[in-house]
Amino acid sequence: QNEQFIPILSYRTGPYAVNGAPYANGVVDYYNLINERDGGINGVKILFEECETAYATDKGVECYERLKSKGPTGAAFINPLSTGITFALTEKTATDKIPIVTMGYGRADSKNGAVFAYNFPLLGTYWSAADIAIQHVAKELGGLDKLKGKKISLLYHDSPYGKEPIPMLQVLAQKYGFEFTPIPVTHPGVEQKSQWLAIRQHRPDYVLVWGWGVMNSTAIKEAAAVAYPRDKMIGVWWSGAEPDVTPAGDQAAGYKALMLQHGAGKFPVHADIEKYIYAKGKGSTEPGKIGEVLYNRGITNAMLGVEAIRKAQEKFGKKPLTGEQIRWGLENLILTDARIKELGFEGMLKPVSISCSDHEGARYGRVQQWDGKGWKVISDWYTADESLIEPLVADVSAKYAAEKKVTPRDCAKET
Amino acid sequence: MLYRETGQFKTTYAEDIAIFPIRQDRIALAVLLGIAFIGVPLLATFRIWPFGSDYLLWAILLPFLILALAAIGTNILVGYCGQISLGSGAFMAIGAYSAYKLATGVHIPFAALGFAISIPPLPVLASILLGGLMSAAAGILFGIPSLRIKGLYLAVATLAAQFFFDWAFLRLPWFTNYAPSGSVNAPELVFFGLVVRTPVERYLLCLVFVTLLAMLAKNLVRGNLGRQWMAIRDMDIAAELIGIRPLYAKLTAFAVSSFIIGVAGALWAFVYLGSWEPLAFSIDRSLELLFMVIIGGLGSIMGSFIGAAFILIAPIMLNVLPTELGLPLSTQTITHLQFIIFGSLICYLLIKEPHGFARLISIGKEKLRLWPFPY
Amino acid sequence: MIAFGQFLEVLIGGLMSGVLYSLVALGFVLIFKASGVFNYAQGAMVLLAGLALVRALDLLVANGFPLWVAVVLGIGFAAVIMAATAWLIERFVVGPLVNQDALTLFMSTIGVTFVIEGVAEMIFGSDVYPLQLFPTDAWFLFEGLFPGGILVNKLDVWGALIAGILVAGLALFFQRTKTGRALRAVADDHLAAHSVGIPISWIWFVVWLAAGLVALVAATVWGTKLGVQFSITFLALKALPVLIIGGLTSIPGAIVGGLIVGAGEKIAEVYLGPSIGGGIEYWFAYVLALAVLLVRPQGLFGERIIERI
Amino acid sequence: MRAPDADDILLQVERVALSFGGVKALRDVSFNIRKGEIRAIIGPNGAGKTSMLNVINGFYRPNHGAITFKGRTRAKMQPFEAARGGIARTFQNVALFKGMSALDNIMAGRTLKVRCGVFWQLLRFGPALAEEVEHRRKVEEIIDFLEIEAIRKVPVGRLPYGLQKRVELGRALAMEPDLLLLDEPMAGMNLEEKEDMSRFIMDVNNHFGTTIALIEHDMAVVMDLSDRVAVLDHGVKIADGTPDEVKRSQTVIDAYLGIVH
Amino acid sequence: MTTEATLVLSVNNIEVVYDHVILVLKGVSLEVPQGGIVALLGANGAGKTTTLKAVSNLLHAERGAVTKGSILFDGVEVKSLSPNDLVRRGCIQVMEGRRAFAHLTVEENILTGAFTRRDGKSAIAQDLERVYAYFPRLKERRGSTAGYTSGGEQQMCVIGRALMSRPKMILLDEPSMGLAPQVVEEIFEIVRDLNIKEGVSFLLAEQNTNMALRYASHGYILENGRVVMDGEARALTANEDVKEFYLGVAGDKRKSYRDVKHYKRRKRWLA
Ligand SMILES: Nc1ncnc2c1ncn2[C@@H]1O[C@H](COP(=O)(O)OP(=O)(O)OP(=O)(O)O)[C@@H](O)[C@H]1O
Ligand SMILES: Nc1ncnc2c1ncn2[C@@H]1O[C@H](COP(=O)(O)OP(=O)(O)OP(=O)(O)O)[C@@H](O)[C@H]1O
Ligand SMILES: [Mg+2]
Ligand SMILES: [Mg+2]
Repeated sequence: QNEQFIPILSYRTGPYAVNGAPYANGVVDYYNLINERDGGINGVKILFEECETAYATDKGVECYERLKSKGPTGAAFINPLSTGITFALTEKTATDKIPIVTMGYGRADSKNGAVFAYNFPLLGTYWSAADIAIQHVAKELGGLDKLKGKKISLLYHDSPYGKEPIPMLQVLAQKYGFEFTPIPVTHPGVEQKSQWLAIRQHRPDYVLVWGWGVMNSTAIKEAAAVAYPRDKMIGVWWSGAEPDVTPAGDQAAGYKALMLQHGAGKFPVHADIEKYIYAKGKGSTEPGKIGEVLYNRGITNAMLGVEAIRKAQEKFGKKPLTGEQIRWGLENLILTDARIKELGFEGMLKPVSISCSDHEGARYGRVQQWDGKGWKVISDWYTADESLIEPLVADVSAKYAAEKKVTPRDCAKET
Repeated sequence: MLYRETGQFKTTYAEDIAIFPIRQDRIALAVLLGIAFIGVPLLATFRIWPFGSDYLLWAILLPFLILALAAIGTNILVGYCGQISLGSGAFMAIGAYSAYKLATGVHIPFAALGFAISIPPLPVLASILLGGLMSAAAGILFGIPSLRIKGLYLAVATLAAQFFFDWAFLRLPWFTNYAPSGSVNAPELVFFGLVVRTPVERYLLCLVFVTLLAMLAKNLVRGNLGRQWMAIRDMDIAAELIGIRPLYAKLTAFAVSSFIIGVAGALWAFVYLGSWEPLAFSIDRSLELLFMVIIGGLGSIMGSFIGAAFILIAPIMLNVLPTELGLPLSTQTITHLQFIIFGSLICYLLIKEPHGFARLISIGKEKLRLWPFPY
Repeated sequence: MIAFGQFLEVLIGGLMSGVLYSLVALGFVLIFKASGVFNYAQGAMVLLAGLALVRALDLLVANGFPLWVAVVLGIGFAAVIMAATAWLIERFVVGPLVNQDALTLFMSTIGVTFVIEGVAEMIFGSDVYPLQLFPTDAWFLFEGLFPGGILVNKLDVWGALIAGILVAGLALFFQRTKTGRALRAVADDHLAAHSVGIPISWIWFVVWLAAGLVALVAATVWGTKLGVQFSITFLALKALPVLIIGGLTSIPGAIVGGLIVGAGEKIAEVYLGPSIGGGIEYWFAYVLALAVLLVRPQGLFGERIIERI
Repeated sequence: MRAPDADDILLQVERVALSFGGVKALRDVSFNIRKGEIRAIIGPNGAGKTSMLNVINGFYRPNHGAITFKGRTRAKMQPFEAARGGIARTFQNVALFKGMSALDNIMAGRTLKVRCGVFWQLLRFGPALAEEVEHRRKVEEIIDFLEIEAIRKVPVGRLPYGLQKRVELGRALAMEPDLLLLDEPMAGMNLEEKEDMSRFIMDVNNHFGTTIALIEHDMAVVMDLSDRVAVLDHGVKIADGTPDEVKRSQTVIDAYLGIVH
Repeated sequence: MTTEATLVLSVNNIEVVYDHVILVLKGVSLEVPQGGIVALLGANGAGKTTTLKAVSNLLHAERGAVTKGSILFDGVEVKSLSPNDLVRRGCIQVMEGRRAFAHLTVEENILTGAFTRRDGKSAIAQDLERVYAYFPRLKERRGSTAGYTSGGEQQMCVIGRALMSRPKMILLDEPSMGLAPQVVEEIFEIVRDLNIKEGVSFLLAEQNTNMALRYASHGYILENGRVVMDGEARALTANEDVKEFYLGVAGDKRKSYRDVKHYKRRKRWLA
């Protein structure tokens, strides 16, 4: 059996299905592409299975247990696609020696690979996102010093996901002297009237939106209802896809959101997907939806996983590998511009370089704006401010290590 | 012929009021306990089918045991005392968070008064039991309205507890030791110097808890207190007129039930989840528990086990089956089908036997007794 | 002055959004009044009705029908779907469960919820479908008096109007007609109702159909507000406190309950919320309901609970 | 045998009035029950008989009036007080605990006699077990006495009406009451069963010395069993005396009996 | 007994099982002729109520089922009809245990009995007055919530409710229970009245054997789910066993309840 098993935790039903489905489609299509076009990763076919979590933590845990030892070598890695599930699995995956790859979500402190040997919050944590958002606000205002005395609110999904950026924003508020108000929205977020009435009275200069699923479009609609300018709202990269704005119709025009490097649109890799998958009728979505934001995130995520396996094969041989071996692959993964171009992701992704001490690998972001029909990139690249994030990461991850009796690795000695 | 009590004479009342007055039942129970305590751990240690991987232990047996315990607690309140509650999830949460606080050390500063209450971290076992007690205390508090509010009105009113505690554990950072994400981690499970870590150890730990508490619960419901509860359930006015105090009966039911649910909650958090957020104890959990006791059988301890098994396993089976059979269905379709079939199954069971599996079994036994005659 | 204007705005907004919950609560009341069944599936029925409507509409518009024709046909189609649902539920679920206790019936409707959710999404899809039957922008009243004016959402006003009309009609029906009386009899004692020749199956079909149509109305309003999508099912949980404050058996109670809950929770959230962490409206509504029940165990307008030996 | 003592009054009800909205269920009714007697209360439907019993054991609170039980005078009874003081009753519409077996129903009647705390009940060991067995023995005596051995373990919801009434009597007896209030114990029984029931009532009265208040519409039973009869009509006591006196009273014949029995 | 053509109701050898295992009726047959009054007698638990419920098709709601035999009402198999059809066709049951609709007023309760009628408001109003004439007590309490009325008032209410449907046949389950003696007399007078004037047939489960046999034309005695004796009412009244066990006349003088010395060894015809 020359197959590498990869589990896919997805949610295509429940309140968050609208966002979960396009993402999962991207992932599935990319794995299929590798199998169809390349005959697998260096000849090792990818075997994958989806398991529905409905964004519920307990179902996610069950899925993980169900799939973790499938295939000849067990799960290569796991993408829970939910910060809640990530928290629940962090300890388990470390014992089972299966990497947990959380691209653009998950626990921000797990960037510290010395403590979190198996967590990989690739391409950006919420702390990076918070910093990038504030950088953009500052740029619109005309400089970081202009932040002083401004009011910035965070409208967030009341779950570990929504709460993650708060400590970082508090740090930033202190540093730049703006007034920061967190405003929770109860899951799933269909009812935000009082939050928006409060916002109308409080009149913040900017509202950051850390929503998911129906919460995003409801926020935009309620903002319109209280006449809060949409272009003063900045969503995180999980609040900046098509399903978040289309239900709000014209009212969404002007709304801004961060980009996890990529946005919507088609790139060379999409051409391959259309050619090898959709032309053969094996696609998992309607062709019209290829290139949507969350679809693109799905293929990006899948690609990073595949490249990590490829990297690990360099060291351990071209055969199905264990989670532990793939962790090495992840930890030594370096994607240069050239390699990214080769893979067909040019323009979607900046170089990535993961190491023992930095499991994030890259901290870039841009801002896009919905013009009523499509997403337009409106900013240049930002890089999250390492000097602010690093102390926080060190602090929180040290606490975790103490609580869980984890002895941090010495990254200097890792190869 | 197999299931007859003929020839088994009881000569004392004590014999007649034993847990299982019929010999066949006693044997069955002994076999079951034997398998649970010895068989399963052995198979799991030597990784013999079906325990080749941890899946069965981790994802089925462990949650089954803990949820069965919670279902017993729910059954005491709903099934025995007739107080419909949609707040069981909240009481699990209270157990879990109290145990967490106690195990990590409690510190309540009364800044204004110039002193602070500090309790050093307690051992895990003490934390779990005290967590249960905290839950019992909250249960008593939220049970007080039941003296006035009845039936479905009470059910909706218990949602106040559910949503209040959901909120409290989410929003009051003190409960989560100021964890930025609001997600907390269980302490290391040390019991009298032994560390519980592997699935088998966890399983045995839960099994001990469940067996002990189930026995105690069974004792209670068979005794005078149990009869008081059932009297209140069946006709509270008449119960009062024969000298049962509704206050006492209802609040003890709330207390005992919440205690058991609280312990189950603490186990769920510490032993099963390891790391959790309030969503783990949401209204869905409450409904799930209610389903377990109704499908299993109101007013039946054994029913709670069967109900828990059914409600836990049926959806998983429905979800796994199409993949195992290799049916070319998308996950989406499978999940929708799972919903449809599971919902239908529940309706079907309720129609077939509104009193749940426990009644089905007792009818079955009655049939066995009459066998081979139809009535 | 500003503070008062803001308070007024929150109050009005709260009252209005409470009435929107009443739309969902009404469906519960109908069924409870007529059968003693606490219908958890009401939220799912709103989803089903909304999906049927919006998908039919999309299809019709795509095929070149003028909008008003499409709307009429779409509503007709959704109504047919709701009728079929009512028939199936009566025939296969609550019908066979006649004479069982309230808890069993309640649980069976949760089973029904699963089935409806599964079927609805399987047939009509699980995306978000925008619906725009009512205006959603806002009026700003008294701009002269208060800076910024007092915001009143047009959709809320529409919702309130519709709810008012529904309530008046349904209340008349229950109090004044023979069928209304029969419905209340059925709720009291299924078996005795059988014995005097009340055709329970037919009555239940009618009531579930009525609840289905109320769900359809709720779906037009809520669909406009949220887009038709799965999360609509969560409305059921928001409608419950409304329901028990008004009393499970009272149709006007649903409106009054809505007003109380809406105003109460919004004011609490805006004025109390920030000081204790926010997000309190969910439980606040329930605590409000609990407080009302402690004073009147049958809700404000519910039928007295009979205790007699 | 039974020696009702004319001066030994167990319960005295004085000028009790009770109304519900416009309905006056009781208007200034006074009467007493002597220790050891069988006291019948009769009257047309809706006369207020059941309401009277409800007042006596505290389920209704009278608008005014006084109740003296065992020498203590109160404006109203508390249900729990009444039960503890030794008042037990059966109900007109059987009020058994439907989900429990006949045995458990009767055992529940012994709640007030239970001494062991929750802790011992939890362990069901030692004193708790001994006590449980002791209660069970007492209850079995009652079961024997009422001849319901065969249905011990049947859930009472399934029992036919007549047997339910008997179980209910058993539950009341299990309380070992001083005063037993019976509300139409023989409704829905045929002659044979009425005879049995009469026998039980007299035996309870004889053996245990229990005082009994009895509501019944079967005049033969009332006249044969009771020592004294009180007659209510529209909430007013219209006659009180020995069966013979009552039987001959013209007011009673007009209001209730119709013909002379 | 009578020829097929004139039977309103014939029950042929039915078996009833509750909960799939509890066999209650073991082959009961009985017939009610057009315009007859048939009494069904028997001890507690004999199966009288069960028989009536089998006829009115209310069994399935209590998890019971007729597993054998057939029941014909007016020549139609009852199994194929719903309880509502049966009432429409003129067969109504008065259930035992005073099942009034607790939340409805007395008058609303009585009016629900007219649910199946289609002959207009005035006819119904007329019948309502008739019921009030039968039971003046109900008129006094017409506006009260039925759940709070006295036991006897509820019983009258339930009987009155059944009369409102203008039935061809009434299944009366213990109508006299809990009623004052003169009301009992009245009830039986009403029965006779309806029977003679309107030709309504009755199947009467009753414990007051004396009364029942006085008014009935036929009687059946049930025991343990079997018919152990049947015949003309007069013949039954004359039967020595019936006399002793059901009528309470030993020899010719009624015994006093006080003189019942020991529990009687019941005589059973079967079982
Ligand atoms: N729902 C039920 N489930 C199980 N058994 C039942 C049920 N209803 C009645 N029975 C049994 O059926 C038998 C006959 O009961 P039924 O009520 O028909 O008697 P009955 O002759 O009407 O008695 P009574 O004069 O006391 O009313 C009884 O033994 C009873 O236990
Ligand atoms: N809780 C109550 N609310 C309103 N009215 C009541 C209540 N209880 C009793 N009544 C009324 O008081 C009157 C007396 O009722 P009660 O039950 O005492 O009569 P009873 O003498 O027992 O009659 P029966 O022989 O019919 O049982 C009745 O008219 C009844 O309707
Ligand atoms: Mg009475
Ligand atoms: Mg009967």
